[in-house]
Amino acid sequence: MDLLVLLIPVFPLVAVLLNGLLGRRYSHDLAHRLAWGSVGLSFLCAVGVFVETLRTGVAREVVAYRWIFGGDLTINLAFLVDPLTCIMLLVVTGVGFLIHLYSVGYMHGEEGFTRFFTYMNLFMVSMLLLVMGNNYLVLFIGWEGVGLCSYLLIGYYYDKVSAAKAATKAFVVNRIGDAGFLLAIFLVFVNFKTLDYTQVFAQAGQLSTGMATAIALCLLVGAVGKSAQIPLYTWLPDAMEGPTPVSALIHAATMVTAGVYMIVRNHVLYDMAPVAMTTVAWVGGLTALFAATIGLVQTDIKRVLAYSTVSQLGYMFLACGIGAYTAAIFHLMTHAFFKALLFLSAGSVIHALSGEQDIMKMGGLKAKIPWTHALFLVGTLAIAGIFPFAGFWSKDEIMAHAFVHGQYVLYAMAAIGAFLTAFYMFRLTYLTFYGASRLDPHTAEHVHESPPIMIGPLAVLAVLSLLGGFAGVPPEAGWFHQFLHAVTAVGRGGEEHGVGFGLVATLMMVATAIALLGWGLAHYLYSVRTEKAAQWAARLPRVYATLLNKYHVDELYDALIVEPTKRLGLAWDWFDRTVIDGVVVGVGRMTHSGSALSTWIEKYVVYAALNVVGYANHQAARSWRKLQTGQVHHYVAILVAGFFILVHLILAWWGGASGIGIAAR
Amino acid sequence: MVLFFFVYFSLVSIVAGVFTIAFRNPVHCGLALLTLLLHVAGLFVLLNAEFLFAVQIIVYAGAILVLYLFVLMLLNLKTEQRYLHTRHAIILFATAGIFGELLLLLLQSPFSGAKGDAPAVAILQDGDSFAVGIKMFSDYLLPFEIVGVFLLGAIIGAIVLAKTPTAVDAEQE
Amino acid sequence: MGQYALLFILFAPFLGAIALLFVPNRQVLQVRLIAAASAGISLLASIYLFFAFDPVKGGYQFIQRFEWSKELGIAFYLGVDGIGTPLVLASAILLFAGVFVSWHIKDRAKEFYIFLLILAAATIGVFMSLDLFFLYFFYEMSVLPMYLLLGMWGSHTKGYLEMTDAEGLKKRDSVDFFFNFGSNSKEYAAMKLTLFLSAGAILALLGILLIYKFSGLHTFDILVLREQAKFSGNLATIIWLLVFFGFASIAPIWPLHSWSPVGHAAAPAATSMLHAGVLMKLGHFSIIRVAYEILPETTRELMPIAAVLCVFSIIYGGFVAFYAKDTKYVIGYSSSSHMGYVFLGMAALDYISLSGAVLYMFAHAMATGMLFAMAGWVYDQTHTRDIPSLGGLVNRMPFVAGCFLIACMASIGMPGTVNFIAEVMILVGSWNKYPFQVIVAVLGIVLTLAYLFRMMRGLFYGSMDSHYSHAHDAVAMVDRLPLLLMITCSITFGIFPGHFYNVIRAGTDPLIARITQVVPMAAQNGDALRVTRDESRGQAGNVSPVVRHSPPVTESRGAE
Amino acid sequence: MLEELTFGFPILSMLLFFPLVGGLILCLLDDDDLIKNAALAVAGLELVLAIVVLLRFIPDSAAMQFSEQLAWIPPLGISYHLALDGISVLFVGLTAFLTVLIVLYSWDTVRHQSKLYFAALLALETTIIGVFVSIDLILFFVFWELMLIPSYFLIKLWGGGAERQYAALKYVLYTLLGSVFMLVGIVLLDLNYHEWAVTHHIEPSYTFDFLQLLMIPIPPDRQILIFWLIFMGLAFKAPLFPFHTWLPDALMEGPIGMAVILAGIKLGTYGFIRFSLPLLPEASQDGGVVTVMMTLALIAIIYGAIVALIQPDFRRLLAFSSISHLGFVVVGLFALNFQGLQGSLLTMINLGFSTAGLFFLAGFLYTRRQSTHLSSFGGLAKKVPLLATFLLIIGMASIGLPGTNGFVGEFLILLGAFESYWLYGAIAVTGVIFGAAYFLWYYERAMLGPLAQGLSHAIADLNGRELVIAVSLSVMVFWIGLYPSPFLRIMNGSVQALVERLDRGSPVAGPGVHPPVLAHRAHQHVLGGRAQ
Amino acid sequence: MIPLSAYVAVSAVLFTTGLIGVLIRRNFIIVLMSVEIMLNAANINLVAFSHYLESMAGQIVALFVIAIAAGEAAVGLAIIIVVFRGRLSTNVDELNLLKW
Repeated sequence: MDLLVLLIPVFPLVAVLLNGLLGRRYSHDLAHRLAWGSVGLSFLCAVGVFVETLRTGVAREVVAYRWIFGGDLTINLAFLVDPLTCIMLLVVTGVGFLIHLYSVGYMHGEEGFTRFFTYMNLFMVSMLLLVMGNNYLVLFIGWEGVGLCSYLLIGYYYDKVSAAKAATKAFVVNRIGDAGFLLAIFLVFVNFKTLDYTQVFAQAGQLSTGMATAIALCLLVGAVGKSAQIPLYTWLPDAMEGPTPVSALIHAATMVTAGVYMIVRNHVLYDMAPVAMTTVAWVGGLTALFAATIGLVQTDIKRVLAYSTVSQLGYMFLACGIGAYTAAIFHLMTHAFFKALLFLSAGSVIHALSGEQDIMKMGGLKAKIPWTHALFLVGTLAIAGIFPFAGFWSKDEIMAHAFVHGQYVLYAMAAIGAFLTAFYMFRLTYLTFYGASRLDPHTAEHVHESPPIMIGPLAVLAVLSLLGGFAGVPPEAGWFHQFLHAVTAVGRGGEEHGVGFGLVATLMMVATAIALLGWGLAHYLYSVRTEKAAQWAARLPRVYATLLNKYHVDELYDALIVEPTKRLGLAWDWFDRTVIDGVVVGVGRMTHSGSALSTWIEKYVVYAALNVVGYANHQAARSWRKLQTGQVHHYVAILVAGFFILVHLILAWWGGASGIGIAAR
Repeated sequence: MVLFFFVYFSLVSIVAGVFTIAFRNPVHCGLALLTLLLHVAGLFVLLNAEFLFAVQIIVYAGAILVLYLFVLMLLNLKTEQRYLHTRHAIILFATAGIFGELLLLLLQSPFSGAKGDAPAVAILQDGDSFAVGIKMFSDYLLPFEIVGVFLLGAIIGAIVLAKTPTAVDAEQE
Repeated sequence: MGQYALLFILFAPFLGAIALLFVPNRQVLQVRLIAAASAGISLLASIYLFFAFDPVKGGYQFIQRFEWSKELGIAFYLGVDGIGTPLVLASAILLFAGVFVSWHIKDRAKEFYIFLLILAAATIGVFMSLDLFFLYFFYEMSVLPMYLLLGMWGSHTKGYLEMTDAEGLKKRDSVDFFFNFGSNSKEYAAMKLTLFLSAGAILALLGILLIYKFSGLHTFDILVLREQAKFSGNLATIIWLLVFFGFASIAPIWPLHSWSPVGHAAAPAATSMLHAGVLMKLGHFSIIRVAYEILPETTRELMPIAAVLCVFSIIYGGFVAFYAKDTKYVIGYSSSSHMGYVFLGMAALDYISLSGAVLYMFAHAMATGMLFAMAGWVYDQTHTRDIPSLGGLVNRMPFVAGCFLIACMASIGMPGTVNFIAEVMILVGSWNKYPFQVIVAVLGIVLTLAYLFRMMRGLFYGSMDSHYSHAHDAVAMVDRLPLLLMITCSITFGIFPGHFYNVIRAGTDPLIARITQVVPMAAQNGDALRVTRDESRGQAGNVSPVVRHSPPVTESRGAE
Repeated sequence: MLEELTFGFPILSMLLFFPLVGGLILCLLDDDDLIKNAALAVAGLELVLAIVVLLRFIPDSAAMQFSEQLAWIPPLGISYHLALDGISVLFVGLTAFLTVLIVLYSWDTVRHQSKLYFAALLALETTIIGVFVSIDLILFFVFWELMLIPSYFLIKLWGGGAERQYAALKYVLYTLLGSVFMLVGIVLLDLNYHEWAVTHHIEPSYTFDFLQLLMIPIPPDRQILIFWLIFMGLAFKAPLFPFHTWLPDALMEGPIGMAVILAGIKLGTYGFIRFSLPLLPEASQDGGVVTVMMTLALIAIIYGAIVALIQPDFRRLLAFSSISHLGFVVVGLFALNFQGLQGSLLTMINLGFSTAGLFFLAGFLYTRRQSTHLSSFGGLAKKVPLLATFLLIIGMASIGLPGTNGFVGEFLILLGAFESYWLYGAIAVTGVIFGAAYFLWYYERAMLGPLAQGLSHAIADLNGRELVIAVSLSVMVFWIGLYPSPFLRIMNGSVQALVERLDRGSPVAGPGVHPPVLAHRAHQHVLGGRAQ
Repeated sequence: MIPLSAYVAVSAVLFTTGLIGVLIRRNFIIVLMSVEIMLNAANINLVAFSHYLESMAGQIVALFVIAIAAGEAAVGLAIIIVVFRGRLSTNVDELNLLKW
């Protein structure tokens, strides 16, 4: 069992190493087999682990090795397997496996095929570390690792400027969240002197509410970054620059849900911090609504899906924020299924259209690519929350919880969001598959259905989208809830809302009605009265433009953060060159001036003083030298005179009284 | 007796000195100088300095003066026409005056002092030469050697100076 | 044999000079060889002296005494202590190096060597005189050859300090003339040097005579004066000031320094080496010998004067060196700046700092000797000392450039050279008393690096004028020998300063103990200091005799 | 306080002087190829020696190991005292490792006077190793200063920039200015010992021996003075924030090899952890000191990162990133707790692989384009995929991606800082964001996007030698990132001792305090056997 | 007994005579001779003091004086010869190069 746990991330890791180091040496076929094969093996292991967990119902920790240690800090590279992890493992490896398979077809013939699979497998490794880690730091490895893979895969078409920019943006924005996450980790360590979940949660009760709030909010910053919530959501739509399987796997099914996973994992701390909970709920609710509005008018097929992803993630946050952790995970799972399905289908569309992504240039594809159409429709129905598709069950549960908890405003936001979701998803469907073809003729000739290797996984996902919701049936008491109960109940004292069936049924009705309303509106605008949409848009040009430009948030961030930072950089660079370096140069100059001054003094004071003396001497000598007659006699005469004087001096000096008796002394 | 000799030697010395500077013919001057030297030697005898007496005669009268005379002969100098300039008279008197004063000073002095370790009795016992020799080669060895070197230097110097310039030297300069 | 070492050291150059008189001017090689031989004997003897000096015994050793004039109390009295020994060694090394540096002098080589030998011998004489009279005698004697060496073999300094313009000399009546008065000629330099030093010497002489007169001891014997002479009050102050400023003018202390850079610049290389290397140390040495030994209390009171002036020396000299355009001016001012360190070390009156000062004298002798030797080489090759017009010579003369670098490093006190040790000792010793000066000194090091590197860059790097393409490196062994000798000394003693230090401490300890009246800490516990030093020397493995007057090699063998 | 272990064989002396001797021998050779091979052989053997030392090092021990001591200048208490402990031993290995790589890098990039170049490089290696193995403060200072000479010439003679003369002189002057103040500080330590020795009648009364200086009390106010004096030397060399302007110049103008050394081997901060902290515990914990240091470090982190953000030249960017990283190191140091110190130490080692590695890669770029300026790049990933990949790997290490070495160090630093001063830690965390921003933005503009104009001609990807460099760096990056245990074990003992020292403070002065036993306590530990 | 002052007087007179000779004569050789007179005067003094003070020092110095006189004569005369060779004169007035 322990071995099985360890093997889960090891398989993709081996594939990464083989493909990464030797990938150039062997054929693409071997490369992709290695890639999906390893993920498949991981999936099998995950299933094994899941079954074991299901059987024993015991969480277990597996330590790989001691990683960072010293002093009172010991961090192991260790894994925790509990029901939450199992769910995540299954979703990640399962969906991942399908997407890998799909990619074989989708990426066929692309430059850097091996590279793609290397990155994908690396992503799998990271994601598995993320969900399996038994402490915050292993989680963080995965957390940053998936960020890196996201960066690499968004930038897969690196020679496209937009892709390169999107990649950088994704990484940097994620980093902002990561910084928050790091702070949370530090706070946890400072308070608990350990980073292991089990120990932290066991001691959580000693924590003050303030500290719990601080930790929870810091964690939230991380989650917001990773899961693309307000205000850090902007990177996700841009991330659509990556290949479509990437969008499906990373930016829809798995990575972006890491924030949700993390919050649920830390629900013990959140439960202690009502303020943080409220914040989470509101962030989720706002995001759900906000992203949905933007999704209304987007024309890029993947962008619509991206905003819908942001919106759906908002639902999950909302669920977390009101304490419906199981519902959040449930929605996470179903969302993984149908969003992967939607993305992959969209990929199939794009594949069919040789890269065209603008829905305004599609239309009427139903006939040409029927399989894709059918699968896409399943996805749409699921996300719109139409009974009995998966999305219905999970979304409904969230909304029900909001209602039951008395969060009527949130409920209203969720409901409006659901309406909008249904609307824009069907808008997408209609624009893509129905109506008249708006394809440009050249593309139209080449439209073809995708190969089975792509359709196969789609079919599996479609089935899951259809049936996946039944794991949570009946609401609040389904198998899914019971399985997760071991995790979500920790620290909550078994407090559960007893919700009457009547209320649940009513809410279900309402939800379905809302979804159908959205569908209906979409049908009216894009199928029945196609010209109406443009008229409506023209009637509210500013609203339309604002929505189309995503509320100008990107520009706002640019103007408020990016540009000022660059300016600051330029200013500081100037400061560095002129002021700081200027001080240095100034010291040099001062030395130089000091030297000049000293030399001036040397010349005009020291030397000059001496020279003046010398010159005076010289001039005096000019007159006195007349004394030098050259006649020896004169010299002797002077000598004699001098001698005379000297003798008198000596006599005076030694005291005349004692006479000349020098020898006597 | 001693007094007589002293007076004799003194007077002759002084007169010879005056003649030395007074004669016009340099050779005469030389001869006067010779007289002076000999009489000074006599004074030395009076002072119990026999060794010095001998040296005075041999070195001064014998060697140095002969050197002078040789040079005089060699150069064949003419008699000076006029040697006493008027303005020199001032010098003469000034000098005489100065020394007159010095003489007075000297004569006023008591010349008293501690006696040395060489009283006349002791010198006379072994003779002056003996005493000089002992002193010279004990306490004054170093100055003696220096004087020796000095003399050597002087001789070499004289030779170098008086040497007739050769062709090689000229070339070097 | 061993005890006559001083006589060998002192008279070998003198005799060499005399011997040279008898060598025809044409036989240049013979002239050189004789000069080299006499310098070599002197060097060997001084090396012997250095290693045979017994630091444990301390005091004055190798004493030679000849009465000269009993009446006047003058004796030819030689002896060295721990302070004189290193300086004698330095003089001998520089003399030997100087002979080789001047190997290529063509103009009246014989006379040049004669004067050089006399100069060095006189300098050495000062370092070993224990009689004030002979100290002064040799001191004056060292000045005279300087005059001739400068006046005859010197070179004109073409206004590199921007001191003069050629026309200025002609304008006799203008004010400019005051500032340019003869200052670009070697005669000017020679005359200035001689006058300055003589003036200083007269002051010192006056001081010495006052000591002689008022000690009432009727002797010039320093050792006797030290033990018995007592001076106090104004008299002591006056004597001290006379002695200090008299000797400090050769040291030279700011503002009495102006003769020195000019003199350096005008002098031929070997002369500059001796001049900067040892002649200037006569000042410090004589101050230590006369003022410290005879007037300890006054020294204690008045030495702060030096501590004040040394700041100016260091900074001012450094600044002017930074600005000067003439290689030798740069080195000259750097010397005058570095002498400030010696004064600082002396002024602090501390065991370590005074030892540091003495060591620094030796270290500076090596470093500056190297610098001047190489500046001279460059000048010989290019006939200019103008830094801006030079450049790129490294390709022509890599060896010289390399040595120059080492010399610069030594000069700034790069660890590994003896200068570093000396500097550290000065800093260690002076901090308690003069922290401000220490900081200034430390900044002076940086300044030194700046102007030396500036000069090195100006000379050896950058683009070379095609004019100098004929310049060639020091290839011959005779040309390399002096540089290698000095480098070896600098580095060897930098890495193994043990014996050196012991020797110096043997000289400085008693001095400082007398002056400060504080016995070294270790000496309080019996003779601990001595013992420790002995042990440590054993550890360091330096050769040093335990018994006097026997060859060191046997000693160390015996000790083991 | 610290136990000393000897090795029975002067391996440190050998380690110390082997490159120098090798360099000198190199000077005797003439053939260019022979010189290169010989240089590589010397550097390689040195690395082997260093590895032997690392393998023989007893981990989890605070002892000073491989101790060698010889009296050098006994009266001044200066000795030739070498030893390694957990703090310094890794640096020795790092230096030897980087030197090998530099030799490899210089193989065909140094075209003129290669003999002197390699000799200078090896001499530089000796001096750097000397800095790390010296336990005597003066000996340390000796090597510290001697380092300037080869550095100066490496920058001056083999630098690529037009202003290399200026840069070389600036570097030397700057460093010298700082180190003379440090010398004064060292001297004050010695004088303090002297005073104490005099009052306690200890002989010899002077010492510069680190281990002995540790044993005596230093009054706190004097500690602060000494701290700032030593700070000058270390800060200028490191360089810390306001003293850094020589660094961009030296890195821009100097040769890549020198840049690798300057950026990769963190002598300045090593000085703090080796000498300042243990010798001056009270000063290091003084509120003012910590505040100033932390402030400077935080400014450095953010300032360096933001200035790096807009640099169009890769080397200048790296210079500022280096300043930023040093800020992290200092934050860790002055967190003064176990994690902070451990993290700083590890980060110093890490920078030897990551920042130095980036300089190698900058060098590869320079070889190809004769510039590291953005204007010569754009879309290069297409042309040189391997180079781009390694640039990304090592860049990720530099920005501290988990799984790479950078993360472990940075995490520990931040954790330590947060534990001690949460606000400082929190501010430092923002550096993580900027780090990613400046590197990735540059990477995006240089490597990604469409191929820039003028790049259409063939540009060779990494050749064998370059690949060896890049791969060996990457291996170290991942090794430390994923399995840092051997490194942590090596340093933990000494870091623990340091923390204890900081907690305890310097010995208390008082009448009852007996002088500690100054006798040299060295235990023989048998060659080949590990006495546990 | 002849008093010391008598010798001193004699020597003083002789010295003055020699000095006057040096000052007034133009012939170089005679100037030299006058110097000899002065030396002799000094010698008389030396020996006289030596005698009266009972010390040998005076005599010794007198001996040295004689030696020096010999040297002086030799060198001086050699110079005269050299000069005469060039100028055919021994007149001191003509040898006036020693002025400014």
